[in-house]
Amino acid sequence: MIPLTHYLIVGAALFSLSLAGIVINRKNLIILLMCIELMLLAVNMNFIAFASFLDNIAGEVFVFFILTVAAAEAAIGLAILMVLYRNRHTINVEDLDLLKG
Amino acid sequence: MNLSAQQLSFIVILAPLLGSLFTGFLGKALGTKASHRIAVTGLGIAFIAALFLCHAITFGNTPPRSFNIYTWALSGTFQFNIGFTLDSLSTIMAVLVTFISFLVHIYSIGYMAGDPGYQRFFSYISLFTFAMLLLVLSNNFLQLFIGWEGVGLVSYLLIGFWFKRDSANAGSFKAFIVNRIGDFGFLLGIALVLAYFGTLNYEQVFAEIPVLANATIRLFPGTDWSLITVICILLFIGAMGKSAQMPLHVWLPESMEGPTPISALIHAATMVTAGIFMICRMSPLYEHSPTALSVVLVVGATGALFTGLIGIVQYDIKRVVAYSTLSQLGYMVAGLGASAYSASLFHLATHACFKALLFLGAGSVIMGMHHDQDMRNMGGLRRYMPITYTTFLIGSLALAAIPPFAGYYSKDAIIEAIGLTQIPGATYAYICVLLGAFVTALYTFRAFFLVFHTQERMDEHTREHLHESPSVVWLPLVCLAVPSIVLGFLFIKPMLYTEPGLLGSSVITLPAYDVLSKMAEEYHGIAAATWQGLLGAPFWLSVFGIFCAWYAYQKAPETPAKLARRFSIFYRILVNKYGFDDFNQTVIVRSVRNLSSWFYFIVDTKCIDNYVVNGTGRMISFLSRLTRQAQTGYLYHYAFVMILGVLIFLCWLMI
Amino acid sequence: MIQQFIFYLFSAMAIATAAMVIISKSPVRAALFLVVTFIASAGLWILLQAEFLGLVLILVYVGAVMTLFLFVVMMLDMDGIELRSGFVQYLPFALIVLSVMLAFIILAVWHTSFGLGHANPSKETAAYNNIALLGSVLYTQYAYPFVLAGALLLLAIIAAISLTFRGTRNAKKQRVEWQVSVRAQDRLYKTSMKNEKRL
Amino acid sequence: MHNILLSLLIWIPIIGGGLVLFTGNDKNAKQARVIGLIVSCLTLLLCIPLVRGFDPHIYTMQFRETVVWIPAYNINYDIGIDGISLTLILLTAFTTFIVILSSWKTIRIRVAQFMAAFLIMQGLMIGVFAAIDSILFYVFWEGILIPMYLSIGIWGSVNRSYASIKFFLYTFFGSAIMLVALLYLYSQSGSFSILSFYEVKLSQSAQNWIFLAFFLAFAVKVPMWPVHTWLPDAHTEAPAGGSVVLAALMLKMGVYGFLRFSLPIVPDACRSLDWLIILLSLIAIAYIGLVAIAQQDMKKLIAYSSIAHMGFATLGCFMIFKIIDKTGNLGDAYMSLEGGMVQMISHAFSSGAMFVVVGILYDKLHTRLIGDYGGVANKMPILAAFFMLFAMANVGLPGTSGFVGEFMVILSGIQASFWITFFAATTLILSASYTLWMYKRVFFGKVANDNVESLTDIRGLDILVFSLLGFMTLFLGIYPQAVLNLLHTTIGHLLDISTYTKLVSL
Repeated sequence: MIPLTHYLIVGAALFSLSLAGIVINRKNLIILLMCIELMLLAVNMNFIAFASFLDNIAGEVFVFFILTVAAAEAAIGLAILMVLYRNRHTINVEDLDLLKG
Repeated sequence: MNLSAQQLSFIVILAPLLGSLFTGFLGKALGTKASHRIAVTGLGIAFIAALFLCHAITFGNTPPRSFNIYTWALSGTFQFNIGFTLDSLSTIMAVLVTFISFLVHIYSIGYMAGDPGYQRFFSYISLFTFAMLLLVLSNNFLQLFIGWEGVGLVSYLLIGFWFKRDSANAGSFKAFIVNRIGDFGFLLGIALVLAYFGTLNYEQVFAEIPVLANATIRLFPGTDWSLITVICILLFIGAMGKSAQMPLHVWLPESMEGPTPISALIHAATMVTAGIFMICRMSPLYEHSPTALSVVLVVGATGALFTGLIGIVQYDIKRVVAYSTLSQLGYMVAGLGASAYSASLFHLATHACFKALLFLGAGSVIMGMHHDQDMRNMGGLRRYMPITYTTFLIGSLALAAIPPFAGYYSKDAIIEAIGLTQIPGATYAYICVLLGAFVTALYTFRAFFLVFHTQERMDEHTREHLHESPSVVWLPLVCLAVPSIVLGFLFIKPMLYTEPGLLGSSVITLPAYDVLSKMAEEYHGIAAATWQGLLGAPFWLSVFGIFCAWYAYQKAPETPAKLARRFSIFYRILVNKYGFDDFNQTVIVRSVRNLSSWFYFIVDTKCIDNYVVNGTGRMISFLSRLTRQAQTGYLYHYAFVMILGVLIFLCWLMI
Repeated sequence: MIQQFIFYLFSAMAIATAAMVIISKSPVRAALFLVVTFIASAGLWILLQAEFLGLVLILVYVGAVMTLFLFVVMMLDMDGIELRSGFVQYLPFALIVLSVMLAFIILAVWHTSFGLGHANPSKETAAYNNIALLGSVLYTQYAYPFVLAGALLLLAIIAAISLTFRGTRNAKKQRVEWQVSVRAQDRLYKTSMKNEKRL
Repeated sequence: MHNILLSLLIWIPIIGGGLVLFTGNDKNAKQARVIGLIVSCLTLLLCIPLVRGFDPHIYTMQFRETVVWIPAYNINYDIGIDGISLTLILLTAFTTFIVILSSWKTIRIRVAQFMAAFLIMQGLMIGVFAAIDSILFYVFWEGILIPMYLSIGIWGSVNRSYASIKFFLYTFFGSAIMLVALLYLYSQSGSFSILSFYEVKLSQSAQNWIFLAFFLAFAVKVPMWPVHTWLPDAHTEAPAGGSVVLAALMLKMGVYGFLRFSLPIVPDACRSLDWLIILLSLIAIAYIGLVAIAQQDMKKLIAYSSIAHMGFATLGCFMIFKIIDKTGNLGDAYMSLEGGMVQMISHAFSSGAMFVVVGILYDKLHTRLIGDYGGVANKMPILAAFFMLFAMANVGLPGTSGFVGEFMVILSGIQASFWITFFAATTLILSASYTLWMYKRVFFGKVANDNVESLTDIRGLDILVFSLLGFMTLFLGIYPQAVLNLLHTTIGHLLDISTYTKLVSL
């Protein structure tokens, strides 16, 4: 029997990796988006593990909704990326500083 | 006549007000003739009613009374009423005011003819009469103050009547401000009265005096002053402003920028005597404060001598008369200081007549001279203006206190009273008023000789048009000349030496200061008094003054210039009026202006507005400029900070 | 025993591919590695008896979302764009973040099992049906959120389309507002022309 | 109708303002003016039953209306009036009427919006004076900022944006802190009703903090030195109507706040900190009076004189403790508070009228600088006569309304301390100096230049406006008892609760 902790550590590893990914990939917007997907996956992992061990289906319902939102987010995020690329001909994060104060 | 005293008093006070309102609001529609008719009628009615009133109260057997008309304000424990007091003091003043005002109204018909502000002028002087009557008839301090400021307002308006002239505007402004400085003290005095007596009603205040006679007040730590003294001196500051005592006298000479009838009515006969009247009214208070009496005496005597001296070097005919007014007011105030209230009031009445006469006479001369007021351009006018000449001479003799003219009796009584009084400062005051008698005669007859005798110095054009003034102008002169002659010997006995006098119980003198009763003991009829006067020092000083004037200006006209060269320092001091004007202008006015611009530009604009208020705004925008550096706009910076935050949060959770 | 094996296999796969996602040079390869991560995670989820979600993860994520990622990566012409510079520069920091994060979480979960450490999921009976259970909750208790989720997806579709749609070119269509607001002088106007010279 | 009279007074102008907006652009300016006038007349007429129905002999709130608004926080739509509110409501209705008449010709752009702004402002202002629930009060209080901000920002002169922002930030800053105090009081009393605040017991330090919070809010509004600098700018830039409302009403809100909140809610703090307000009031009177002398701009000068005159109102409100300490008699303190109230009302007439006059001159010559005028009395004698009346009221001449308040405050001040009176009485000299010096430079003398030469005198409507204002000025000066009657019982009650300690007894 695999204890809960193991699942949680897998989740933690995925989460930490995605975090590190965000730090490393300061240029490529697409990989940043992927890292976010990975982060959500790590969260989902924890949800499902707890749902299973607590024998509470609500955790899985949560994951269901998170998947929905993540899908929507990915779709819109990519759409924005497309528009951005069309307008500015780059997806280099360092060129995107319109918010500079 | 079956009118009660109360109804009469209403008529007295409302008739001028109605006249003023009619001419003021409907003047344009009514036209000049109807306007002055309304105003003069109003004043005539008021004068007649005042005569009846005075007759009933002072000579008749109607008892003096005080009554309230309506409650002005009621606030907590304090009640303020509008009401009248009808006693001999107030009714005599009312008669005096309406009489002079009536004559000035008539005179103005001629003097102001053709002026674009004709109706306005009549409205103002009627309004003035109303305010003055309000002051005089009041039975409480509030109404006294209302009238007090009211006459100040009309005086301001009338001095600046010809508002196109800058000098008139400056004069009116100055008059108002200086009066306000006096009122500042006056109001403080009233406030103290209210705080300690709990009421502003004269009767109640006077009834309380014995209780509070020894009360003290601590204004500075460690000093206890007598309450009554403080009140009296504060009230006297008000009187100094209104009655132009040194050093608040500076406005009166400049008030001569107003039309001459105004100078006669307001700045000689009535308004400036309000201070005298007020102190008479407050005699129960003043009698309890020898210190205040001393102050009054010394200030008055100083003014009597030193302002008179300035009159000697003036060339503007109106200014000469103005300085003589200052000097005579000094006499009256000094008389009050000596507790000779009746004498001062007597002098007030006679002075009102002969000074109004002199002013109106001067006005007549000025009209003849086509509004030239410089005496150096006059001379020899007696040939052209005989009536003016005669009346002016009567006025001058009255002013110089030559018996049997009115001025002699009243002024002599004051001088004698000062000589008799024992309070501190009496000796100084006595010397001042004695010398003042000489000075008075000197400047009066200097003006008289310069204007009416000596050779003719006016230009050809003026000379051709010189003629006697119209009847509306000389008629009041004659009307005033009569009391200037007879008022003195007719009234000296009932006024001063009868017990109780004409003023009856309206003025109160403590036995310790009662100089008049001492004088009454030595009074043996009018003839004796006149004869005695001829032997006294004041008379001979006056005669000597007249002689000097005759010698210096008629006989040997080069003398004044010689003397001026010889005593150039004194001459310059006199020409500069002891430097009061310069002092006010350079020190007070300038420092107030500098202070105010310093406050405005440095403290308000720069410190508060620029540094604190806008500084806060600048500070915020500076800080935001700093903090916006953090907003690089790079996604990974935000992400990085987020991660950092998560890590810190985790650390915090774990440790 | 087999469960342990499967667990460690899929865990290792997920972690390794996740690491590859973040260090791979080309986005295409990153996307492909991410696909593998998802598949491995799905395996883990199935191990936890969340069969439905595991399948959804594969179908939706691998099938749809990651495909979308790949399409986008290919549609953008990313040649000649230096996107990986600074890798070495940021690596140490990434490692620190990674290790600190990991250390903290492991520290947090290692000693405690939330009282569930040895709880034996008791639903391993043959009758257990994850889909039915999920469905019965989703359509009853969470009906409104479910509908909302649907609406959200619809919104995402519309948003994505309207963001990227640039309008059809060369399409002929009516402009009603122009037609309505036309005035007579727009339709017909007189102009003066020079007379032609007679030949 | 009596039971909804107050609501009508609040909402008729606000709804009327909305209606005016519907007349739209300036093509219908005439309609906008007429509707505005009708609405303001209507509110003025509604004041008649208000006064007739008001019983001056009881101190409880009258015309009370209570409707539950937000039950969760115990917030109610709770309105009612006492003597203090009543006089200020009457003043509001009258002033708005005057403003609409005086803006009849001078406002030519966005007339509808202008009328709407001022009508809405009137409704909100009446709301402020009638509110018993503190949140309702706060809503009205802050609501006024919007139309005022707009009226300065849209119809103001050159530097209007600076002035309007300054005005907004200043006043908003103060009232935000007041909200904190209100919330604290709510936590203590469990209700937002001001009357329940009166009952709540508070420790000295809590009272001090609440006092300071209220003080900031109200001192900015009054305004007191040194938070006064928004007023000259706002006055200078505002249109004439805006200046009138600012001077006549908005400043009164500050003093009203002191009377409604500070004195009854934190009496012990007021007692221990009264020296602060007395000091600042005296600074306002003497220092601001001096500052006014240095002004070159007519509106600024009047604005500074407003500050100086409001100093009397605050002085009157806070001298009561010193007076009672000194004389030990509650009755002696009436005059101080009532003097402050009368000063507020009279100041509305005199300075409001002076702003109207300057507005008329500005409308013709487009300058407010004193130096650009001179000899106006030659060309505009009627205006000059009216202005003289109002200037004299400003100077505090007896017989005009300006005298009454100053006189009462000065006279009661001496019961507290001679020196308070001494400095307060400097206004006699200072107000005369700045007012009459300005009068002299603007109206007297020869016609200064061609622009002045081109002036024509006021007519018709303006004369009506000035006659109304002049009548009020004189009436109040000759018979102030008319107002004092309304105030007396309320002031007495206020004195009672202000002198009753609220410290928690241990």
